[in-house]
Amino acid sequence: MSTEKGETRRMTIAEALREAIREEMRRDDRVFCLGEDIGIEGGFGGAFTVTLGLSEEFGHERILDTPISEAGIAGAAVGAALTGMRPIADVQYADFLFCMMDQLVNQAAKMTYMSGGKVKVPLVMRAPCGATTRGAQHGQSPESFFIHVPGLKVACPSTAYDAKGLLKTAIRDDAPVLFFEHKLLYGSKGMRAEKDAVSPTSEVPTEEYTLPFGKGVVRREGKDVTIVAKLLMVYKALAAATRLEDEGVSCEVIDPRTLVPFDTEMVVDSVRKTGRLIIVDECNRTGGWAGEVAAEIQEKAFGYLEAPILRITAPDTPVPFSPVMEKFYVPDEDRITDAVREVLRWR
Amino acid sequence: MSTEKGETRRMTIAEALREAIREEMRRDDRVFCLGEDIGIEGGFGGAFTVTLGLSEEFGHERILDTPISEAGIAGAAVGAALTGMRPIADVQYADFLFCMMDQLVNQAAKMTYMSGGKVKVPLVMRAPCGATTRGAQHGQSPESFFIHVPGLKVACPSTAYDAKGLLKTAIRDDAPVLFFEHKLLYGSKGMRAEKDAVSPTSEVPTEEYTLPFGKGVVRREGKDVTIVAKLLMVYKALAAATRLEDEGVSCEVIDPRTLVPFDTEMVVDSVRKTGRLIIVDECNRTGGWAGEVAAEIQEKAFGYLEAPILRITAPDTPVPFSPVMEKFYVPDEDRITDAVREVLRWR
Amino acid sequence: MIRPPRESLVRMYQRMQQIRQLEEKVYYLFLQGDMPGTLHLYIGMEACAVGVCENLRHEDYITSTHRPHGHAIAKGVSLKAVMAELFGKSVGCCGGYGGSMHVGDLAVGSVPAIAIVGGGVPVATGIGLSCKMRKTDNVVCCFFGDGAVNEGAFHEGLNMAALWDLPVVFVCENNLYAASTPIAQAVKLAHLSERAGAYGIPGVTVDGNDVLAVYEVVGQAVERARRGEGPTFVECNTYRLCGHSRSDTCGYRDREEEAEWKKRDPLLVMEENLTEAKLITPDELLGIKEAVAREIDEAVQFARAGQTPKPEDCMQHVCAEE
Amino acid sequence: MIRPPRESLVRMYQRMQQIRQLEEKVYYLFLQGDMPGTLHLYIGMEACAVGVCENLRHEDYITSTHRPHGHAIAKGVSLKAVMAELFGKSVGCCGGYGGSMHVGDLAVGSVPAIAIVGGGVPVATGIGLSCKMRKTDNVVCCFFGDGAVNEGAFHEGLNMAALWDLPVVFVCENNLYAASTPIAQAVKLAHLSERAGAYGIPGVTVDGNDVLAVYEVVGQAVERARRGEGPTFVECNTYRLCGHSRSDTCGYRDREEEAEWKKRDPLLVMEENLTEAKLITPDELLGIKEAVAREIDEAVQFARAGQTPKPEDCMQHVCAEE
Ligand SMILES: Cc1ncc(C[n+]2csc(CCOP(=O)(O)OP(=O)(O)O)c2C)c(N)n1
Ligand SMILES: Cc1ncc(C[n+]2csc(CCOP(=O)(O)OP(=O)(O)O)c2C)c(N)n1
Ligand SMILES: [Mg+2]
Ligand SMILES: [Mg+2]
Repeated sequence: MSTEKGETRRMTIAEALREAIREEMRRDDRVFCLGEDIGIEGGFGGAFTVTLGLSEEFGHERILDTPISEAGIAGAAVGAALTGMRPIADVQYADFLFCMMDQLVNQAAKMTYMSGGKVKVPLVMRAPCGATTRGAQHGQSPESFFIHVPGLKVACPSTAYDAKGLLKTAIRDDAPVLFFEHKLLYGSKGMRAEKDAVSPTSEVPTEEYTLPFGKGVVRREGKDVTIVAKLLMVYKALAAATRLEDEGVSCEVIDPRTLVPFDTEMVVDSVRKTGRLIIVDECNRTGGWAGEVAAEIQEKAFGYLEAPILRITAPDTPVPFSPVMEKFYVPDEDRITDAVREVLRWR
Repeated sequence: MSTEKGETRRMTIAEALREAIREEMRRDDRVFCLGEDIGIEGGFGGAFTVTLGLSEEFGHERILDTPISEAGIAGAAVGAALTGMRPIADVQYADFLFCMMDQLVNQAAKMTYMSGGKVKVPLVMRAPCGATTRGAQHGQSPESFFIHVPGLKVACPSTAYDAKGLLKTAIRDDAPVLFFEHKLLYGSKGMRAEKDAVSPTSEVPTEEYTLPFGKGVVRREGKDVTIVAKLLMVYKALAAATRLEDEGVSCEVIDPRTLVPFDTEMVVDSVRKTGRLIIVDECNRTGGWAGEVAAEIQEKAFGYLEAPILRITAPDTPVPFSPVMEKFYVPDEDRITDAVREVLRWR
Repeated sequence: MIRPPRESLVRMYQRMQQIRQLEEKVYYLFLQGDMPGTLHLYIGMEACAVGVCENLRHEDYITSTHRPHGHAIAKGVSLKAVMAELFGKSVGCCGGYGGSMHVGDLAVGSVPAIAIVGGGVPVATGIGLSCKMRKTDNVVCCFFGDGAVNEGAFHEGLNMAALWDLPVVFVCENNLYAASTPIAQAVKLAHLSERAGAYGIPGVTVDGNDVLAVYEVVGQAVERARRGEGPTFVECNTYRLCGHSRSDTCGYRDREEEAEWKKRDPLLVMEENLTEAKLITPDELLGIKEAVAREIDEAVQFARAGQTPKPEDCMQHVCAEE
Repeated sequence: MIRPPRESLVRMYQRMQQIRQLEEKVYYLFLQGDMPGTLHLYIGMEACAVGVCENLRHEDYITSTHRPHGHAIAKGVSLKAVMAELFGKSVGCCGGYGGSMHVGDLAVGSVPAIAIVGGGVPVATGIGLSCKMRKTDNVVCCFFGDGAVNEGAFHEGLNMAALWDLPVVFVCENNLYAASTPIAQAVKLAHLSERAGAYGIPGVTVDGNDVLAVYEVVGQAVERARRGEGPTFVECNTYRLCGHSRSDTCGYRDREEEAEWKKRDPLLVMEENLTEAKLITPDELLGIKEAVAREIDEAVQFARAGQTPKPEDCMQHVCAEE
């Protein structure tokens, strides 16, 4: 395809991420990947195919298969990053970030500060999140833990275009970046395909580009209610907005793309217009990202709010296995639609 | 001392915690302590003297010294709790909770749920928090991470009376409890004393008592502004309230005592009266507990709020070492006083 | 070599058949789209779970992994309860809350499986501690794969169990791969049991496809544990005769290697051993096999007929009811 | 035994004196209330850091622990920069952001110390990986205590370094206690170096109070690492001639044991060795000692005179400036 932006191709998120890694590894010798099952011949290319085929071009030194040692992976990434490399580490499921929490929170995030700004830790930690009938230890959305760690940046792309542009920025950033990828958005095909996946593809320019951190995007303009959502929830919010259009309700849907830094301004501007805010998030409710946004916006846009800010999140339970329960657990269009109607009752 | 409540003695928090452990260990064979340096002869009784002397009464089997193995300690506590014991585990500094995060988040918190309610995990994890010029890896207040983990309960006592009553409840609870103790509140004497400590003592009944989770306490009644604060910040909030009294401002100070479950009702009731809310917290700002409270209260008390809810927290930085910087980092009376004046400008 | 009593031999063969046939059925149902979630099957490794658990009492414990069906069945969780759990039904052994990766039932000593690689190791140490503190002579067998021996939790758990002479048997199922990763890309040792020395405990490697060998070696370790002499590390050499998960086609394995191991299928090995020693007739074996097939069908029926949880049931069981 | 050149001997003695005298001064200042925070002093262990670092080039790296002053000085961080950091001054090696437990300066290869026990181990592995990937022949020496060998991070880091033949020397300073905990309550082994076998790498135990012995053993390990032959685990037997932290009075240690080790004070040992072998005269030693005393005084003056950070400086350096 060709637009005013130049040539583009349709791509899945998995493909876009792979291309971002490939381009950055070509551009910069210091960039390398490490993780479990990422480069084995005849293997998976990581749990969700993102690194598939890369070892052929870059060899096994730069697509480095590790033992199952999450603390070792993250610690090694910190050490390599401190001394001139730019590692992209992979954790098969975001749930396993808890096995490397000390390395991420106490070391990666703090080394720059503890050194008085003398060292840098340019590492990227890629983590697939989201519930997919794998149960309590393979379906968490732990993004909110990491927004609470000063020194870390947090990215959450929901389209292939964003995924590529943000991953390239993450790799070039001198700070450690947690890069969350939703399992149902990869659009992986073949043996690693996911049931119920949204698999969004988008037009991705052939020409190189990066996307800045801290800049959200308005996915849909509207004037009655602002909905902020990330990752898979962007699609649920858009579906709800489409449905509500028939009822004559106009929703503005914002995708922040990065959680740290966060585009507070974009949300404040929107709320000044709509007077109503709903945050949709697959993280658990208490202590989650949705609450952070609510707290920040009620402060920054106090005079403009015509209704309480509502949070539509996963409940405060672990991820249940049984598909009917999981469906209840993950926020859906119905809950979003109801919430919109509720805030509209405040006039 | 003798009041309508019966006989009491003045006690420090460290003493009150020790007494709670002693009473519960006497009452119930299944209760035991494990951790690093908790019971060594001639040693410290844990990093902050809480378990000092207990091995004399209960022996080294029940006051179990461990290697430096946080994942091992927490995992062993889970295993013991699953099979009929009631472990009280000790992490020397709350910062090291990150070394056992997988055990706490993926296992302790989820085993009951994953089993469909068939198993229980009655363990207590005691964790000293707060900045005390020890720098970035020994001064964190990581409470907020744990309110975001469904399946965990979180307690934060600020007085000796509460510490004893809540710890006994925690030990008897069938759910895993994270029990945060502020380093500057222990009131430890002698070689482990802390500089700048508040060392509050309180009257503690000789008669046995427990305190329920989820019930806050109004530390000071007022009508103009509600201040919610926990741990050390309770004392800073009270000091600010006293100072503001001279200016004719009446502050209500609420200490929630447990974060999960949280006494939302008490805060909502207070805000209905005052119309203004400030949350004071030593946790980092973004994604922290203060934001959770703000999000919840703006929703539950929307029509009553006359000003935006303000958060007075540690900034989004690691804990700095240099005492002047640390003093800036920890919320103080001045910042609270300023915030109160600010919310009062909204009329 | 110890010869277990005939009833024990029959039970072991029956259990191995139960596991094999359940897994084959489950795989079929999964491919048909009848079964939700993901799956890690135990096909080819049956002799490990069964040889280990034949040494255990009802009151003893096991901990398990992301590949738990075989362990749970060997410890005594019913086929029906396992099957129903895989279907996400309320009558499943975890009420449908757990799913494939968390199968287990503490009522028979099978701790709901921990699917974090290595995560079960310190938990088993804690169970051992509890068995000792409660002054029982119970033991815990802790199952984990070759991949788990490089996790920090493994290290911390083994060291503590060794230090305190806890009644734990650490059973490493070395099937040569962790997902797609061959063992040589994970550890620089010929035998994983060499790691035992680092904790000052005995380590032994055994043919994990020979149920009688596993039974014997683990039996000694269990006895040692019961006597209060501490843990043992047992490495069982075995092989997955299936993919790592779901529709994995094992592109990372050598087809010849697979064929070699297929010849040493633990069910074949046991059938040969038993018939050669004339302990069981081929007809009897066939009878057991057919009986198990009927049990499996019943289990599927039971699971299909079972109540599906209500959506809002997901709000329950976050904390234990007091 | 290797005899290092005279200039090397002099430098080692001088470094050991620098560490000893800095620590004694710091302790005094702390007791006087002049110094904030908490402290873990390196008194009695000087031969380890100095013997190790004498083998290293400027471009080589070390990682350190909660007890880092000696390591940093041995690797070349100036006394002034260390002292100023302990005072929390902007001219400190970490600008006052780090403090005692994070002393270090990457400009001389001394990674800001990681005070999480065992936390530095995988980081050192990553540095080794980086040295290898960047095709340098640099090495990294990773310091940690006897307490660290029971942390999961230790295990994961050693295994990965071994697997990939990384240029890392793992230096375990076994001072017999982890805080108040005697080694026998933490590990069931006679020598911690026995753990090396679990990773398929060489392990060796050396007298950590004899700087020349440390120098020689670590020298071989460093050469091995430079040649690309992989890591070595070196256990240095030593002893804290001070409390674990701050005002610890070591109530958990035997006074006789302390007295025995006091006789083997690494400074005494070196002085005896050098004078007996007539390599240095007692007068020369005294001269070095006095020169160091002056350096320490200057460092204190420098630190006291140094700028205190502004309170709001704490908002800086959260992320690296691009
Ligand atoms: C901590 C953690 N890391 C990674 C995974 C993903 N994972 C699941 S199974 C597996 C391979 C396990 O290999 P092994 O321990 O040998 O057991 P096997 O599957 O061969 O039975 C991996 C990497 C996990 N579940 N937990
Ligand atoms: C992960 C972690 N757990 C506990 C501590 C608290 N702590 C600090 S030093 C120490 C003892 C360390 O002993 P060792 O490794 O032998 O070093 P040494 O102090 O003897 O030099 C402990 C338990 C810590 N800093 N990090
Ligand atoms: Mg395996
Ligand atoms: Mg030590």
